Amino acid sequence: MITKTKPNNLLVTPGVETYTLTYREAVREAMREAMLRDERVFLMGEDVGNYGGCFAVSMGMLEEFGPMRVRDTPLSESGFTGAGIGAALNGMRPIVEVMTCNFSLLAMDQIVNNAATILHMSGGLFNVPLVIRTATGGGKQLAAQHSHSWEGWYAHVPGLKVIAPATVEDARCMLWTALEDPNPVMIFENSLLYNLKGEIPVDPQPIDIDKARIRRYGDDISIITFGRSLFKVLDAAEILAEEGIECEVIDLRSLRPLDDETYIDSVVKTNRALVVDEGWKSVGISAEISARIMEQAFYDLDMPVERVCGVEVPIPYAKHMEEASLPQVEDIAAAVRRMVDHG
Amino acid sequence: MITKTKPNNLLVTPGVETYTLTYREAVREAMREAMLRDERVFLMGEDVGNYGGCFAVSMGMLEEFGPMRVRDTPLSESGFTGAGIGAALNGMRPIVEVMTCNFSLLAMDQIVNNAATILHMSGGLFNVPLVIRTATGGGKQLAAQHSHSWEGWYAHVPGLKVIAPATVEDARCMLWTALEDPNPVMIFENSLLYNLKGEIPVDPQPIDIDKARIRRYGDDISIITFGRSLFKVLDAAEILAEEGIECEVIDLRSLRPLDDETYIDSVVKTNRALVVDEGWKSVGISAEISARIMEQAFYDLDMPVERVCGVEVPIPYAKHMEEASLPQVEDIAAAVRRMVDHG
Amino acid sequence: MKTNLTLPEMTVEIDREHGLHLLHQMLRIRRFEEKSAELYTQQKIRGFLHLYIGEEAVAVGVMENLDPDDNVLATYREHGQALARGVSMGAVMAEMYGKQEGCARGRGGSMHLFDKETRFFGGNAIVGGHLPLAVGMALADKMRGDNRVTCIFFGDGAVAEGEFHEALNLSALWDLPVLFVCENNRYGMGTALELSHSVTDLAAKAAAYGMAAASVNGMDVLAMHAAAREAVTAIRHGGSPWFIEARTYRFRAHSMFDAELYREKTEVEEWKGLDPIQSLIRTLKERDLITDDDINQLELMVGIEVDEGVRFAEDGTWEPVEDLERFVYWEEAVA
Amino acid sequence: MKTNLTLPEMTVEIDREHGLHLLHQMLRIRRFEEKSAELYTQQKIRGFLHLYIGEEAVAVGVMENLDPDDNVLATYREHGQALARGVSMGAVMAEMYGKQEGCARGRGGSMHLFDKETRFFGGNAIVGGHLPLAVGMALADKMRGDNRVTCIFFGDGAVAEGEFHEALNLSALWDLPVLFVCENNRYGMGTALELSHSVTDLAAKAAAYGMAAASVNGMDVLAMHAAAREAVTAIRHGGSPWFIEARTYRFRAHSMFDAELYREKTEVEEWKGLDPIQSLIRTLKERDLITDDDINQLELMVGIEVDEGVRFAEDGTWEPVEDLERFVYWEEAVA
Ligand SMILES: Cc1ncc(C[n+]2csc(CCOP(=O)(O)OP(=O)(O)O)c2C)c(N)n1
Ligand SMILES: Cc1ncc(C[n+]2csc(CCOP(=O)(O)OP(=O)(O)O)c2C)c(N)n1
Ligand SMILES: [Mg+2]
Ligand SMILES: [Mg+2]
Repeated sequence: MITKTKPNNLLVTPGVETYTLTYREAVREAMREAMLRDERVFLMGEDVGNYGGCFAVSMGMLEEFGPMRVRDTPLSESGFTGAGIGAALNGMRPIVEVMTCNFSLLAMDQIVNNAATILHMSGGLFNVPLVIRTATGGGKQLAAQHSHSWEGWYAHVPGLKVIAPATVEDARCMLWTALEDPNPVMIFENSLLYNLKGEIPVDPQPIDIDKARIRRYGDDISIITFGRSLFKVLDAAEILAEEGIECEVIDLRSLRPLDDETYIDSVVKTNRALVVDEGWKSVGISAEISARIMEQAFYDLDMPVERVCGVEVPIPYAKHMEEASLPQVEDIAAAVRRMVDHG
Repeated sequence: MITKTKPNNLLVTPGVETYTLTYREAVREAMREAMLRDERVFLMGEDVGNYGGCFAVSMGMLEEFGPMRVRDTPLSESGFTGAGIGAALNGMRPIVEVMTCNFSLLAMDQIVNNAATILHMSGGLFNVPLVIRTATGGGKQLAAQHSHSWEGWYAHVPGLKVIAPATVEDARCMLWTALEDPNPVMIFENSLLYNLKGEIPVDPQPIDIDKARIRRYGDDISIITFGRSLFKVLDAAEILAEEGIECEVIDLRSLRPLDDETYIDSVVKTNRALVVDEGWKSVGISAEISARIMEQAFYDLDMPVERVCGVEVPIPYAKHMEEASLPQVEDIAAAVRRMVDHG
Repeated sequence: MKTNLTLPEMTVEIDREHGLHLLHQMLRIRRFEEKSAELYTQQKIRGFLHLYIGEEAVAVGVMENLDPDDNVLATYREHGQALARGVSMGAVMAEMYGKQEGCARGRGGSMHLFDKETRFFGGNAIVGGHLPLAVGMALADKMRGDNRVTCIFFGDGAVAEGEFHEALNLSALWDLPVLFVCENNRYGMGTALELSHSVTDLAAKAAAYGMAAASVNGMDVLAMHAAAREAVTAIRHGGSPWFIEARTYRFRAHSMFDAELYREKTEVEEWKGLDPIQSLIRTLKERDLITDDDINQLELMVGIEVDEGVRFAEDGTWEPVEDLERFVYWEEAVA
Repeated sequence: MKTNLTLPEMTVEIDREHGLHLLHQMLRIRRFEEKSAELYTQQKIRGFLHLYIGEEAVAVGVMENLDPDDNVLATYREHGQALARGVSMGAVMAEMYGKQEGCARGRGGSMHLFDKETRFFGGNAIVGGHLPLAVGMALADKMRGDNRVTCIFFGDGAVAEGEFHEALNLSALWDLPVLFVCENNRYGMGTALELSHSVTDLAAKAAAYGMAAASVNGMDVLAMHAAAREAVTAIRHGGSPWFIEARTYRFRAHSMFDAELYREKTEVEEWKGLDPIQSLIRTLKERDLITDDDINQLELMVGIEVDEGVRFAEDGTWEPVEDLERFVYWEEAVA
């Protein structure tokens, strides 16, 4: 049995000296560091340069690194994502920014049929050390062509790695690991997190991109989530703790590969599991987690695994409707209460 | 308890007069009938006309219906799929053929961000009565850019209907229903089924596209599958029957919506479930089936639901490696034996 | 096949009535959008709001030439098109409020205006993603023998997308009645034309498809009107597509979140000197077709229409949350 | 900017040695593919097999001008490119057998030949899907200051894909050292050029991107060689991309499953009269550069090479099934 630490365990390495910055700044710092460290690294995407990035993530980087390495692209998602793959094949370490993951559907063929496939198709000859960064998630009233979460979907595809940093430290420290990875890595940044403030070590070190993290310890139920939903889950856990229900909160961090060990161990301990994902439920990452718990911890379950996910509609514009379409703190808390009451 | 009928229950309406034709002919007949019946119907895609269709499905149709209604397109998957959506919005009933579903990734934005979304985004004003037909599946040594199965993936997307006819009768009779459906319907035809011979009624009637079918009755285990895997499962069931294991075989037919009732009822009866899908396992349709059984029939399960799926690799060219990457009859039988032995 | 219009500015024939009408249409868009910007800061309107201010001559000049039965598609910067097309101001405003009286029931918002009566097919927010739709809509009309024109608006940025290439080729190959209107406002978000296209003469691209094309002064509603008239007439009679590049400029930021770091204030000021509304007023006055009184009269009318639109939106109701899962699939019986 | 070469046929300077070399290369491809077709009917080779027979002059003429360090990308119809580039015949044949001694370990097959030593980056079977890769490869070289050319082969059909548009624009916009070689064999599978493109002069499309372009007789290896030399020289010195449209023809079916309903036998016969191998032989003989003996000698060498290739493939071994899940992710330590 793991001993409890402070409730919200957002830092990977507790005890080190830290300072505060935003998620946005963390991503920028991570990119700056990478560009300073390795001249093979460059950033390419729509409006990353002169505009400063659609979400102001790369603000100032054009001035610092020049137009060769901070490269505004035309609106050509398939073209510049494919160009990123080509540059990676030819020895560079590109960071391709796809403004939001909704637009990545235009580059789907490049990502799936090239980036994920070439290493295998070439019998192991040519790898694609590409990082794709893209904003994901709803909640800004941007309606059905700008609000969806595709990270769970991409996790279906062998050859890709898919990560979803939720904390500022992860945003700061997973990028370097992703860039060092010899495989294509997609990083999904929930756009509502960019303003989030958090602590990171004064001397940030690269951290793994394939391990889940327990963000809060508890014995009554395991809640498995990632990305922005992590914070909703932590808020729900806080409320529930006051009611005497202790949730163990697992932040998946990586959706492909999945770190089975961490969440399975937790479920074996708590005997109950809830998966929370703002993406659509059917054939989503929540289904996979549920199926794996079925396969690996069936006999430890006191009751069926449940899922709180995005409602299966294209996300509507109106605020109240959009909110209703996404998992909210109260939905999560209600599900947990129901489950814990249950037995 | 359902009484047993003949083991392989491939016909929807048993007892009617039938004749034999191939799956390929069935699809062609279905398209011909639709074009004769409704002048809004037309066929559009790469090589559907002068070439006769990549898989010879539309052979002869150009001669019969002329180049206006049997329309060879340039290599422009996004363009002509989007054109199909536009034509559907404007009152036609297009059948867009995407040669293989691997190429549909080039049209992903059109399918997801337009076809699946416009009805909702327009607040219910404009629907998209489009049928997309596409070949799916591995097994022909076509390697990693021509062999994958994407039907389960598309089943993630609200707004789409996704069907996978396995039998000749379904191939013949589901198309008309799909064309009458006011929503975008994707039909996945496993290319290894085109030569399959089967019976269909002499007077074929449109049949539903949202119900699963029990293709074989049995009490020991429910095997849930669809498409070409159905026949592997039926073969396995035959072998197992000789060993005294009676499998109930469910052909999903529709992957979105899923007909929960049919397979859940079966699992409630047999208390064991195996899902077989030649697509990749993680975040696939097999995960969703497993998760739904978890949610709806947990207390009826004698043991965890298992999955026999495509191995998570881009499909290799070499015959022995490709075979190893796809679920085979013996893999299915072995899984069932293990599960039934278990308790 | 290529016709290059480049009409001499403001020399097109115009009478008082038509002049007033064009001015009215442009003012409706301008004042509506100014009000929208205000309401955005009050958080009545949320999400993305892309203003058309400065570009009004394009939508107004083109739309004049379309029949009620023609098809129109536009981008996320489409208040101008929607209003010029005849979608009611109240319905558009209510949509941006997210009210169920909105033209897309509050599901679409500013970027997704739709209207059945005026055959306004969105409000599309995937840049270039609506281009293939236009091909198909025109194909449907051609197959049925309906003599409609499909008119599609898109930006200079969209020209770089693969969908542009595929859609232009398909429509030229199949001789489809499409009017492609490229609103070249010199920037795609913060990316200048020169950073997006190796050839910045966008009308020249139509030659690769053998399509008739013209570059037009998009700050001049009379020029836009005349060019579109020629194009629409040709399309309606010949059936082949046309491409119009409207050279224009957006006076405001790309959306409400834009520090405008990518362009000089002086450039913006220069273009503001070409304001299509002021230009038209100048021309009409020079030709003694209108007076200041006329303008005041128009402003008054427009003011009332905007106010009424806002009131309609304010009075609108919220769609019940229970309806959330509607409109994912069609509810009615088979057509 | 556009240069139209259209060289007078077969007038290019040539000496005996070079002539023999070009002939040898084309014969290697021809005989290798004839053997492959035979092995396909024997089911030694499976999957799709797309033959290049008739088009050999294109790959051979172009490849002559590339340095060993340049990058090459090709389609699924790429035996010719692989062999001309120097990938060993045995490795290619073993690949098509599915043996682990194949140049892609048997994982790729005929459509996915890869080779590290010769910088042969596939063997790509999504039509047009490799075009963006070429852009990125050239970008990498440009950023590092490596003076490499990236040479990419693709068909006339690929020109309709959006990726063509995006890749041509990007490479011209960014001034990248890419040689685009469009193998215009007049059909994309069964779809004739006229049914694919509203403008069938494909070299004319390069103008939309301001790219230097030439249409070349793709049945004439000397013309191909000369045109590619000019292009490669220009690219290597100026850094800007070039587009060559090679007008050619495939003598065989699209793949092994093709009833060829879409073209007339007489058309095929006419083009066979332009056989690039026979044409070169004629020219070399007319100029008294070679004799029948030379040809026999070459055929003998090629026959031996093909036989050895087949033997290598036959002697190859099957990758153990236990290795199935390898090469999904990179196994070695971080680069
Ligand atoms: C496919 C896609 N990529 C990126 C975006 C984000 N985006 C929205 S508008 C825009 C600029 C489009 O420029 P342009 O086509 O010139 O139209 P304008 O906004 O200038 O009217 C961008 C990059 C998007 N909506 N869709
Ligand atoms: C994106 C995509 N669509 C369709 C196909 C199927 N297909 C393979 S080759 C081919 C024709 C390509 O024609 P072209 O580019 O002219 O090359 P060629 O085969 O004539 O050398 C088609 C349609 C494919 N492989 N990829
Ligand atoms: Mg613009
Ligand atoms: Mg061709």
